[in-house]
Amino acid sequence: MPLFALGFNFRPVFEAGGGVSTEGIGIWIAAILTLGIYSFLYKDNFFYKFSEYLFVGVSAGYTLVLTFHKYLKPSLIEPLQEYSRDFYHIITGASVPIVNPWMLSWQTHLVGNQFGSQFSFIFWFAVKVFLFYIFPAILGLMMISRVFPNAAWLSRFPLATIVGYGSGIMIVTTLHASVLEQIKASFVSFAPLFHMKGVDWSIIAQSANDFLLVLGLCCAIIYFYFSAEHKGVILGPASNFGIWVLMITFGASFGYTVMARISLLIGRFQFLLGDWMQLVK
Amino acid sequence: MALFNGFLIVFFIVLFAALIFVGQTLRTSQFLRRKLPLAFCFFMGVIIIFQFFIPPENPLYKEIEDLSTKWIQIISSFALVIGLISLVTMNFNKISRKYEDWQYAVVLLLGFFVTTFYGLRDGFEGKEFDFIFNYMYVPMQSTMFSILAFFVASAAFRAFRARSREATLLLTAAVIVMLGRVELGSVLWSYIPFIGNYFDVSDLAQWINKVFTTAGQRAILLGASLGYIAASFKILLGIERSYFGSEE
Amino acid sequence: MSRLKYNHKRSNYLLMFVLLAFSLLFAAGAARATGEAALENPQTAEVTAAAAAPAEPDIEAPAELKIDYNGSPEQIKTLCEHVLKARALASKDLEETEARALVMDSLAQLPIEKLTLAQVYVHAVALGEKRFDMSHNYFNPKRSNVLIAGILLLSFIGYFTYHARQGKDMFIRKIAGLSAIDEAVGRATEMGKPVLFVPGIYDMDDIQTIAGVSILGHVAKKTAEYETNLLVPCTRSLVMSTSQEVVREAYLKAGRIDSFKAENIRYLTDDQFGYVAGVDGIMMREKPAANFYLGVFFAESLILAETGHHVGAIQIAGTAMVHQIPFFVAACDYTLIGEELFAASAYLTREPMQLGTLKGQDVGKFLIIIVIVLGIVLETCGITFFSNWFITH
Amino acid sequence: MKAFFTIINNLDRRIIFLAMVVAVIWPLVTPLALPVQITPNTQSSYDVIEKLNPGDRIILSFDYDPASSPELQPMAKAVMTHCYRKDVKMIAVALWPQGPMMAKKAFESLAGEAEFSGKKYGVDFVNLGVQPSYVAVVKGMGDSIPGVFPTDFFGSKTTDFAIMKGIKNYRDVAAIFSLTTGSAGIGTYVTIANAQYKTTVTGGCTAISSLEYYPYLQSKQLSGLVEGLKGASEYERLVKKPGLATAGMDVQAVVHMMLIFFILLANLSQAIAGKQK
Repeated sequence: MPLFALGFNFRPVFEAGGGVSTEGIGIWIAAILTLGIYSFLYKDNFFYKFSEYLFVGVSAGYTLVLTFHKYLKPSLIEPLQEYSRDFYHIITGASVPIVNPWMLSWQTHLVGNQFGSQFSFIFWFAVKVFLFYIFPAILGLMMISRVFPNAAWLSRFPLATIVGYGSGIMIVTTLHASVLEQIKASFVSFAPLFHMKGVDWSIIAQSANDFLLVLGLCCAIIYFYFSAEHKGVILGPASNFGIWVLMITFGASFGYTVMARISLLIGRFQFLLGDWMQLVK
Repeated sequence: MALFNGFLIVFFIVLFAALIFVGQTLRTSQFLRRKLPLAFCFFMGVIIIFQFFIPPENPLYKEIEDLSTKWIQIISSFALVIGLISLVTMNFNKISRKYEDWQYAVVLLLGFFVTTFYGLRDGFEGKEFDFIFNYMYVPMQSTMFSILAFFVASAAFRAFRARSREATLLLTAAVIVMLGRVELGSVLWSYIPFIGNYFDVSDLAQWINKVFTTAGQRAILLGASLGYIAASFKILLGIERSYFGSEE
Repeated sequence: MSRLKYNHKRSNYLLMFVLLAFSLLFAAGAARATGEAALENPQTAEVTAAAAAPAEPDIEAPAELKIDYNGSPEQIKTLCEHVLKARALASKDLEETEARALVMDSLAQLPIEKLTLAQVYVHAVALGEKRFDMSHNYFNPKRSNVLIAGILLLSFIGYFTYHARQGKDMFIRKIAGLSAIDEAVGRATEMGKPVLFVPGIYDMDDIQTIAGVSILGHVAKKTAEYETNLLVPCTRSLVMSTSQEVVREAYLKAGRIDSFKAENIRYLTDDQFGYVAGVDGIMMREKPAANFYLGVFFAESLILAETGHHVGAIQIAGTAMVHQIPFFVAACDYTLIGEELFAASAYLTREPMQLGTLKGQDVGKFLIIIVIVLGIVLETCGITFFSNWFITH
Repeated sequence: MKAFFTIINNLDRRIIFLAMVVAVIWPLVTPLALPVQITPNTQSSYDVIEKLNPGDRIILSFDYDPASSPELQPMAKAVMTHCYRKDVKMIAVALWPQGPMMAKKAFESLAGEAEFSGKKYGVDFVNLGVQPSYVAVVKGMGDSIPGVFPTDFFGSKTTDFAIMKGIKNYRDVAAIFSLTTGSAGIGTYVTIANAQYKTTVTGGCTAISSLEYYPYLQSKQLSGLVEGLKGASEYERLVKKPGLATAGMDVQAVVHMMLIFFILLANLSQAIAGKQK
C-alpha cells in the first residue's frame, strides 16, 4: 500500500493491547469491497467481478434467511408445530401446558363431553387450519412442482392466486388513493379572484399559478390519449403543451433528486476517509 | 420437539408426492389447466375487492386481510426455492464445465452458503451473520446505491443538450432547480444582470416545482391509475392471460 | 329456438359467477369461524365479559375539558374537536358534522344543570361508539364513492371491450417506444449480439410486472424469428418461472423450440442492489445490443440505463414509477411513460378486446378532465358538496 | 478550437467521474465553509441555548438510530459544543433503543478534542440511557427524572452524579433539546413537557420529517427547529466550528455547481462542434 508511505493512518486491525479487533477486520473488508465496486466505474475488472459475485451470493443467502425467519417460520412452521404438538398431547392425555387457546377449548370440550358443540368446534377448527396453513402450503408446493416438467402446470394455481391478489388490491387502492385523491386535489378555487377588493397581486399570482397547474394537468392527460391522432385544433396544441409540461417535470425532478444521491456518496466517502483512512474526524 | 418436526416433514413430503402424482395424471385436463387457474385469479381478486368495502370494525376485515397476506407470504416463500435452485445449479454447472469466469461462481456459492448456514442456524442475532451483514452486505449495498451519484453526473452531461425544444425545456428546468437547491446557486444567480436582482432562483425553482412538477406528476399518476385499473380488470376477467405462457 | 341454446363460449362467465357465489360463501364461513372462536373459547369469553361490564370509565376526558359548561358556541366547538380526536372514535374516521351531531345529541340527553364539558365529552364518545359501530355491517358507507367511481370506470372499460368483440375497428396512435422494439431486436441480430430484458424488481403481484412480461412475449417472438439470444435476469423466482413459460411459448409458436435456452432466463437475487450489480456485470460481459427495461423500477433505473448506454445498446424503458421516469427519459432512447406501458399489450397484439379497454381508458380520461373542470367551477361558486364527495376514508 | 470542443463533446465519462470524486473528497477533507443563510428556525433554536446561564442544565434527548446519524450526529456535536462553551450541563436521555450509543459516540468524539479535555462525565454530561415505552418515559420525567432513570447507561446510580443534584423534574431543567427521527421525540416533548409543564422545547430533525413539526413552530410550542443536514451546517456556522455537516453542504454546493458547469460545457461544445454522433 503506497498510501502508507504518504503518512495515512489506516484503521488498525490489531487492538492496542494485542489481539485482533473484529471491527478492524470488518472495516478493512468493507473498504476493500467498497473500492471493488467503485472500480467498476473505471472498467470491468477482477475486483468488481469478485465483489459482484460475492454480493449476489450473500444477498441471495440473506433473502433466504429473511424469508425463512420473517415469513415462513411465523406464518407456517411455528403455528403448525404448536398445533400438532398440542393435538398430540391432548390425544395422549399428557399433562403438558397447551400453547394454543383453541386447543385448550378443545380439551375442555373433550372433558365436558358436550358432543354437539364439540363437533362444530372440530369442524371450524379444521376449516381454519386448512384455510390458513394447509391450503397455502399446498399452493406453495404446487409452485415447487415446476421442477417436474409433467407437473409444471400446477404452478399456474399459485401464480393465478398471486396475480389475482395483486389485481384486486390494485383496482381498489388506486381508485382510493390515486384517482379520487388526485382529482380532489385539483379542485382549485378561483373565488378569491372574484371577491378581491382592488388589485391584490398575490391573489392574482396565486390564481394564475392555479390556472397554469390545471391547464398543464389537463393537457398532460390529453397527451396520454390513445384512440385519436394528436392533430387538430384542440388535441394538437394541447398534447404539445402536455409534452412540455412533462418535460419540465422530468427536468425538475432530475434536478431535485441530485441532492439525495450525493448524500449517499458523501456517506460512503465518510466511511472510506473517516472510518477506514482516519483522515476525517 | 423433533418428533413433531419429523411428523410435519413427512406430512409435507407425502403431500408433495401426492401433488406430483395428481399433476402427472391430470395433465391433459383442459379445464384444470386453463379454466380453473383463471377462476382462482378471479376468486382472489373478488375477495380482496370485497374486503376493501367491509368496515374495518367488522372482524371479517381483519380476518381476510390476515388470510390473504399469509397466503401470499407462504406462496412467495415457497417460490423462492425455485429461484435458488436455478441460481445454485447454474453456478454449479458453470464450475463443473469450466465456463468463462467459473472461479467467481465459487465466490458466489461460497457467499450464498456461508450466509445461509449462519443465518439459518443462529437467526439474525448470530455473531457471524451480524458480521456478514454489517461488513459485507450493508457496505456493498450502499456503495452500489451511491454509484448513482456518478451516473447522475454522466447522464446529465450527455442527455441535457438543447437538441430540440423538449430537450431544452428539460435541461433548463434541471439547471434552474439545481441552482435553486444550494445557497451558492442563489449567490451566483444574483450576479446575472437584470433578472438576478428581481427574484431569487430558489423561488423560481419552487415555483416550477409547485406548478409544473405537480401538474406533470399528477397527470402521469392519473393516467397510470387508469392503466392499472384497466389492466387489473383485463386480468381478472381473463382477457389478458399472456403471463400463463403456453396455452396448449 | 336456437337463440335460447346455451352458449359454450360464455361458459367462463358462468364459471365466474359460480365462483363469485362461492367466494361470498367462503367469506360467510370465515366470519362464522371468527365468531365461533370468540364463543367457543371459555377463557376469552370470560375476559371479554369482564371487560364489557365497566364500559364507560375507560373513556378518559382530557384535562382541559374539566370546566363547567355554559352553552357558548366556543365550548361546543372545542367539544367537537375533542370528540373528533377521541381515541375510541379514531378508527371510525368521523366528519365534523357527525361529531357535532354527537355533541348536540348528548347535550339533549344529559341534564343541563351543573354539567362539565368532560361529562358531555364522555357521553358523546360513548354515543359515538354505539352509533357508529359497524362491526356487523358488510358494507362501509364511507367508501361508497370508491364503489361508484369504480363501477363507473369499469363499466366504461367493460362497455368498450364488449363493443370491440363485435369487430369494430379501432384506431390507436403511434407509440414510438413500442414501434422501436422490432428495430432494436433487428439491430441486435445484425450485430450478432444478445438482447437483454429486465422485468423490473417487483413480483408478479404488481400489474407493471405483468405488463412487462406480456411485452417480453412479443420480444421473445422476435428473437425467436431472428435467432438472437435473449437474456432475462430476474429478481423474483415467480417472475423467473413466468418469464420462462412466456419465452418458451413464443419459441414454440415460432417453431424454434430447440434454440430456447432456459438458463438464459435466470434468477439472481431478491435484493435490489445485489441484482443491479449482477445485471451490470452481465451487461459488461455479454455486451447486449438492445436493452429493455419494462416494469417497476426504483433507484436502479439510472444505474442500469447508464451502464447500458456505456456498452452501446439501444435502450427502451417503460415504467409507471413517477420518480424514475426522468432518469429513463434522460438515459434511454425510448421511454414508455406511465400509461403507455399498460397500452403496450393492446398495441402489440391488436386484439379487439384489448383495444376496447384502451378506448374505455380514454373515455375515463375525458371524464376526469370534465370532472376537474366541473369541480373548479363549483368550488369557485362556493359549492362544496361535490368536492366533499371525493374525500376518501 | 473546434478540435478541443469535439473532444469535450465526446468526453470520456471517466473524467466526469474523476471530477466527482475530487468534488466530494476536497470539501470533506478541508471544509470550505461556503456561504449559508441562517434560517430563522435554526437561529431561534440556537438562541434558546445562547440565552441560558452558565450552570443551567438541559435535557438532550437522542431520539435516533444509526440510519439517521449522518444528519443528526453532526447536529448533536454542534449542540454539545455550544453547551460546553456556554458551560451548560447536559443530561442525555434517549427514547430510541440505539440512542444511548449515539450519545456515547458524540461524547467520546468531543472528549478527544483539546478544547473540551477538561469536561467530565457526570459533571458536565451524563448519559442516562433508554427506557422502553417513550410516552410513559416523557410523562414520567414530569414527575421524577431519577425515578424514570434510576441508573445511567453504564449502571451507576443516577442521584450520585454531581450534575443531577437538585434535579427532580422538568421544572428544574432550563430547556429540552430533542434530536428526532420518526414518531418519538419532538412531538412527544411538545405535547407533554411543554403543554403541561411549560418547559422550553426545541430540537432538530431529519429533513424529511421537518414538515411535521411546523404546526408546533407556528403555535410557538416549539422554540426553533434545526432541519436536516442544512440546519446542522447552519448550527455549526453559528458555533463557528465547521464540521461534517458544513463539509456535507459544501460537497452538495460544489457538486451541483459542477454539474451545471458540465451541462453548460456540453451545450457550448455541441453548439460549436456540431451534433454528437
